[in-house]
Amino acid sequence: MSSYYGRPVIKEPVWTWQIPTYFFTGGLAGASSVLSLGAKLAGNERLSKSALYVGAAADAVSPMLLIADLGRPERFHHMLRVAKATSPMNVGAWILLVSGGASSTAAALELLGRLKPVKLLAETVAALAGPPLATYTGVLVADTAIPVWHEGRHELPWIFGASAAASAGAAACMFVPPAEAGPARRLAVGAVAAEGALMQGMELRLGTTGEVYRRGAAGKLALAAKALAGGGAALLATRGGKSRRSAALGGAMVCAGELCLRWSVFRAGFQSARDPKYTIGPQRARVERAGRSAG
Amino acid sequence: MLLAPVRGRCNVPARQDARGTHAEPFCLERTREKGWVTLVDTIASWPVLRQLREGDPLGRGRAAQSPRSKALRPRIDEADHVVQSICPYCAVGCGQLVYVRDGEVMHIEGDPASPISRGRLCPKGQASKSYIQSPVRELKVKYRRPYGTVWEELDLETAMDMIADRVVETRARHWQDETEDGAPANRTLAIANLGGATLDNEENYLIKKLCVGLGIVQVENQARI
Amino acid sequence: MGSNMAENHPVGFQWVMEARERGAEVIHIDPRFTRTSAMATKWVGIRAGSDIAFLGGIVNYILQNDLWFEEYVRHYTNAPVIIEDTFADTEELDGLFSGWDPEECTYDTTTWKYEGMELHGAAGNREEGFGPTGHQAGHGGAGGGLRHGEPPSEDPELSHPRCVFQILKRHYQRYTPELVAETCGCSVDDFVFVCEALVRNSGRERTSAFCYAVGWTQHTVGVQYIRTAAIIQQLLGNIGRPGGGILALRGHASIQGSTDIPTLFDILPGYLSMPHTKTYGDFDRFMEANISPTGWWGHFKAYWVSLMKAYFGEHANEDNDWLFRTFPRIDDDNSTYWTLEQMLEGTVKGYIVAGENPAVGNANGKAHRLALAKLDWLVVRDLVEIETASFWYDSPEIESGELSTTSIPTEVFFLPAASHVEKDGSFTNTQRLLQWHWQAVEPREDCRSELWFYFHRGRRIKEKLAGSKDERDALIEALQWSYPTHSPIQEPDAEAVLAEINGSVLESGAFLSSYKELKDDGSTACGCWIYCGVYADGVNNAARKKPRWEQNATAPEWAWAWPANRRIIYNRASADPDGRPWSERKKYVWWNGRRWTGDDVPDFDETKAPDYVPRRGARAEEAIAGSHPFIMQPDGRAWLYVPQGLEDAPLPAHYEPHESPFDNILYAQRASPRRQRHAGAAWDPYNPVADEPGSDLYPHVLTTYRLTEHHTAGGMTRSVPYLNELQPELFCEVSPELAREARLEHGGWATIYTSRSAIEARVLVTRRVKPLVVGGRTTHQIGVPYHWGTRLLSTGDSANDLMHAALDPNVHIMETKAVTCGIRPGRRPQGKALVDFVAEIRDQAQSQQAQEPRTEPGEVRRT
Amino acid sequence: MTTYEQERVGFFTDTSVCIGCKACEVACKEWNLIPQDGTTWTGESYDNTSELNANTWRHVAFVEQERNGDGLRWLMESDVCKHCTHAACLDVCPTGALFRTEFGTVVVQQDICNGCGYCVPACPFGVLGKREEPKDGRVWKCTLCYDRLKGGHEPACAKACPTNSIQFGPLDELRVRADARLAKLERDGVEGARLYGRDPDDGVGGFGAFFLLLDEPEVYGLPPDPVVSTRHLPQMYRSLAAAAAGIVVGIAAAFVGGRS
Repeated sequence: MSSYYGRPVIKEPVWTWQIPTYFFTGGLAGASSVLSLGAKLAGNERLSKSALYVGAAADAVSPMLLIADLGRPERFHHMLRVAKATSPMNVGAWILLVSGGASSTAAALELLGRLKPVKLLAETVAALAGPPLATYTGVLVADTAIPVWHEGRHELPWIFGASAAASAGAAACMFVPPAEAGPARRLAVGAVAAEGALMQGMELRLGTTGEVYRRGAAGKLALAAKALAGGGAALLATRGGKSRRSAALGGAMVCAGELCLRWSVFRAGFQSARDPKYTIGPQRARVERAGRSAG
Repeated sequence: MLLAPVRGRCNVPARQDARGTHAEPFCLERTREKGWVTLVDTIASWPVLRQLREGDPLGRGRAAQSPRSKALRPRIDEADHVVQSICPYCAVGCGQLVYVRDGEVMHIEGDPASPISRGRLCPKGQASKSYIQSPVRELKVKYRRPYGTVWEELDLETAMDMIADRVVETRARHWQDETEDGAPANRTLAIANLGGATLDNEENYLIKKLCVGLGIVQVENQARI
Repeated sequence: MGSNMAENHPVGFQWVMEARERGAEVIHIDPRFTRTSAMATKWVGIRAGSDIAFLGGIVNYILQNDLWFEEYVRHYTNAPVIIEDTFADTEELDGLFSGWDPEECTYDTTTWKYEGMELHGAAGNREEGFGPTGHQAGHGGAGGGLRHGEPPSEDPELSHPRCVFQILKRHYQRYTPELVAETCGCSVDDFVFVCEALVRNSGRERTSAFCYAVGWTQHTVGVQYIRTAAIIQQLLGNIGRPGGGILALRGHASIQGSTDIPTLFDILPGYLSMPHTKTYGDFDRFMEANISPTGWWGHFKAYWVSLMKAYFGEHANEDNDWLFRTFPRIDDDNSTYWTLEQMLEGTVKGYIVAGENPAVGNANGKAHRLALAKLDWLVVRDLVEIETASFWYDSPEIESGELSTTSIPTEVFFLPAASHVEKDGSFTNTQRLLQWHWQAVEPREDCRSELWFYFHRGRRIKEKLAGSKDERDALIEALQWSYPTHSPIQEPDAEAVLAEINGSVLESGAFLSSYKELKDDGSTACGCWIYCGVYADGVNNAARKKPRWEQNATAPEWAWAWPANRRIIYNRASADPDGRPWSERKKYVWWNGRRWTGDDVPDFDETKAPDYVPRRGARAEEAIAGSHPFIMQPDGRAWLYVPQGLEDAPLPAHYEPHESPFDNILYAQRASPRRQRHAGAAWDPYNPVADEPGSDLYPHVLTTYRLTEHHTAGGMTRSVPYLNELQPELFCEVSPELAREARLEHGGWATIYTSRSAIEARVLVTRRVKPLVVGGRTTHQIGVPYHWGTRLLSTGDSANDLMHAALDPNVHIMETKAVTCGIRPGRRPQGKALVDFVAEIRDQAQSQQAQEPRTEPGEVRRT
Repeated sequence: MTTYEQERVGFFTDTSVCIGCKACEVACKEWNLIPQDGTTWTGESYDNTSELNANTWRHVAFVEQERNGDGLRWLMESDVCKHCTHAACLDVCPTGALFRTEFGTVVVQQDICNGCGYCVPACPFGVLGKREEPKDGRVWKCTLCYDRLKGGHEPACAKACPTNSIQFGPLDELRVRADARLAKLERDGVEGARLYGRDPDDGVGGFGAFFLLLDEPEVYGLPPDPVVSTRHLPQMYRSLAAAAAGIVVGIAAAFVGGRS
């Protein structure tokens, strides 16, 4: 395959550490809001409260991370200058605004113990905004020219969603006594399992494009993600219901694993962009399949 | 001698935000006046609302245009005057337009009127403005005394006087009325002058004329390389 | 050939591209495959320094196959002229022409003259331009020496064995396609392709042009390169016609102007000869020597006297021979490299350098820098501090310890110069077009134009010498030196200088409109006769900027071309002897029955009919027949054969470069016998050549060149950030084969060395450079751009440090386009180790060479 | 078909007449006052610019080829932002800094861009870059000289180009011209000539700045079949919705699962 002195055809992202971290916190926030409302509906106030706080905290950190990554942080509010359906980031900004606003309101009212109906409304809004908040980042990365991201567009929202759910469940396990953390544990364990299957499936489907998940930093992070999340989930499943300490450790491991997963996806994008073969190869194959000439 | 000035048509300062050093930190379009009316205007100019109003629902076109973009004009329209010049590099002799504002060259580009170049320029000619405004361009006389180790400052007038003295003295000391064979020479072989191919005809004329007058025969330029 | 037009004249190249798109064949013949080659319809790679063999082969091809433009050759060239029987050709003398003096290393060119022609000027008097050595001062000079416009013996049938046509045929008969291929390293097929394309595209209906640049001039036989092309173009009828010619693509904005209004030692404005020390001070004899009885140079005196009036005004008059007695005299050679030698010897005390960077731009840069350190004082004028100004503290010689700052006596003045937008003035471009550039802004701080510097310096000197009784000061006192000034810095008015160049009638002050109005009685003044008319009626014609879309393709109202705003010179040749266009397609200037007319200003007496025959005793242009277009020549013909005016040959012969790895396949005489050398000079050592022992230490051919992104010695581009990012570093181009052989790594470093010095460069391995098989032996060529030096925004070694200063004898230009060198992987030694490294190889080579010294037939070996 | 307030304009870059002089690069930098972009010698033929990015909006690629029996070929191509009909950078820009001008071109508004960097990996040609210089941090790319267009001047690069390799004009006109040019080259037997980005039906809806190439696009560092990523956005949003629903279902299941 020819290329121009082996130089990349597309650009690597310019995003730094804040972005994969935000993928994690955003997911955590989104899924926690849902978990919180679910617990409330199920009558598990303890879990609901903890998840609410976790979600609100994650919601609060998220914009800070995003703003810190901006080339012009003082212009963060330009994100709301337009309402742009074609931009997952713009859509996400609006979602984050809604989710963050709702969850922080809910958390504040919870803390103050006032205005119950408003709190409930806020919790409901946060829970509605939660699922898209947890999954839109998958679309955000998929909606680029980075082959491993774009080609993974079917799975990425699912993977990010599962990862979010896993981290929300795991985080709750860390703060809620085992007795009341059952749903969170099940969520974490189930989500880790789902996410593992999804990742495997995506890698397989992507073929050559997917090989970046086995190479370099992305590969190492993927491995770490599997080990930590898998180990954590196993710990939660086996001892999480009995030991507070194991639940905390297992929860922390799953959270760390999910963070690694986001980092792995993030790094995979860079690797995929850097080597022109990932860009040119599939396109060339497409051209040849279609029997047309390039251009 | 200058051409009729090309006057700008808008109020965007020519050198504003060219390198992005002082971009306006605003999103909603801000105006100087205060008050409710302005606030309403400000909100009305919010692109999200303009998206609906201006038939650009996806916000990818005119609704997203900022006031600065709307008012944008080429900075050469702000030039005080434009001067027709000729590229200083090779001998093709491409036409240049030199745009001047406040006594400084603001831009140089090709002169479309030239039958030689038809407005086109090569990378060197195109970089003429960077050439005359080079960060390493010297603006002051520098003087190194015999056996000196550093450049020293020197007043231009003093330098000119010293150089004139050197010529007069060297010429007097090393004047040759005749060659060894007794042929008339009327010259000094102790002074030489180099350069001319990058200079104007008028300058070359004065150089040769002065050298003839002074009996300096070693007058040479790049044609010899 | 000899030009890389797409890279070095990109905007001019638009016209070539346009022609290509209209179906023109564009052939590039060059040692390297360049951006020009990439655009050409055909590229032929040849060995650097072998162009005359290639061109001579074309001449032979045309003659052997009877493909010449018969009517053009018969009437417009000196093909029928019979040459004196004293003439002997290189075919007879194995590479020498008749008249060779091995002691003096010069030719007695009287052996080359037309039969029956008296040498003009008293024989043996060694008059300037007329001496037996053929030294020519003025371009196109006052050569010839015919008593009337027709040579004494001609053979219209072109069959006389001593007629130019037959001599030409014999001279080139061995330049066969096979020999060309063997000498140049190209294929026979490629060579024949070029010949066929040229011939196919010449004749009545079509014309072909040659473009050249310093790839042709920077050789010890540079003038002869161009001469060979001139022979081809004459044989094919491609001179004086649209789309034809031999086009010099010059490298500096006004290098043409600085030759027309010369800052050159041997000529005065308008190519008038400088008086020579050997002229013994007699004005009449000087005039006699320079006034050609026939042809346009018959007006020499009018031009001279008018120039003296422009220079000295009322001080110059008939009674004092227009101050001729006190006018400075030159020697055979007072050119740049001679000055360099004088500097090294300590004769030159003061040096003024304006807008040139010899420390980087001249061959053997090291010698130049060492020479600068011997001066008493140096003035450098430039926009930036160039290497010529900084030699005393940051030259490679300071680093190597050859120079030490505290022991350099030179007093250095660096004066910042004004740029083209900070002053008014005119540049003369490569097609003789004077184009005015207006001042746009005032120069800042101490920056000043050269006009300012030379005017005010002259003014101060005149003040200091005012009232001097010394004879030597008479001329400077007589010098007319008052020009109006403007602006607070007292900038002289450039238009006033242009007006003086244009000239005027002294009594009335009326501006002259044509050089035809110049008088030899002192009633007119003119600073440069060929520029006369640029300021006609007080209008600055150089500043005409009528847009191209408001006039025809010749664009006569854009600026002003010398002479007489004529765009194609010798354009009478665009019509047949009877004055009819050669073809409708190539119609340009023609005789309409009453006068010459057409798309351009006719380069002919407008009313001279095609059938005009000069009466006996007619002088100047009146002695030129109506069917002879080349009016500057004494016989009105283009010269296939040059009987006088050149130092080194009446006909171009292939000689090897001064330094080359090969013997001359054609002659026993290897290189031009007449080349100027500095034999035995320690500052200019030479590599052993051909099969000399020691030559294997310098086995490769080295050629230098320029890149689009930079300009010459870099003074005007290494200061520009945007350009330096495009070409940030010195590199050398080598073939993959040489890279393998010499273990050079792409992207790594190489050290290239000659007897003079060594430089380091990044290695660019490219298939664009090809090994060539010459004389059955594979040779490698290395290309190095020469833009870098120790200073400014991008730095690097100077390729010119590798070069020697052997020169062309006619024009004293050095041979930087073909020398020999060695190459090694890795960076060069630094500091003193560099000097030792170069010396070690040189000493080894020289000691080997000394065991079996080689002498060429034309050379008496001196040690 | 999208309509523009004015006639859509663009570039037709005909590489068959490009002499690789880089006047376009310098003209662009001079006009747009772009910072210097490093002085690295690459050894990649005469290309020391290497790529388009925040500080290089025109990039001349140099490709040296030796083909059997056909001698040497030195391809030169002045690359630039394609001003796609369906521009991913514009689509994904969250602030509206990138917008479609009245000339149909795609421009980053420097008073709006907050340097989120989303457009950088979105571009299938790797055109955009973030300027890392202190106090900037915004994304920059070719504006097709938006300011000059507004004053009726042609873009700086097209104006400078000595051989008219870069042609500026109304896109429809350029397409006609390009078709004629291709036909001529094909008649002349020029091997490998093709138009790149001329086709309005390609993955980005055709380029506003398209090319005539003499070899496969990837030889010049261009993608052979670029597709605007937002073409699949509806599909992605569907996945998003499904995954979001999946979270709700999953969490519900976690509660329900505990009760059984």
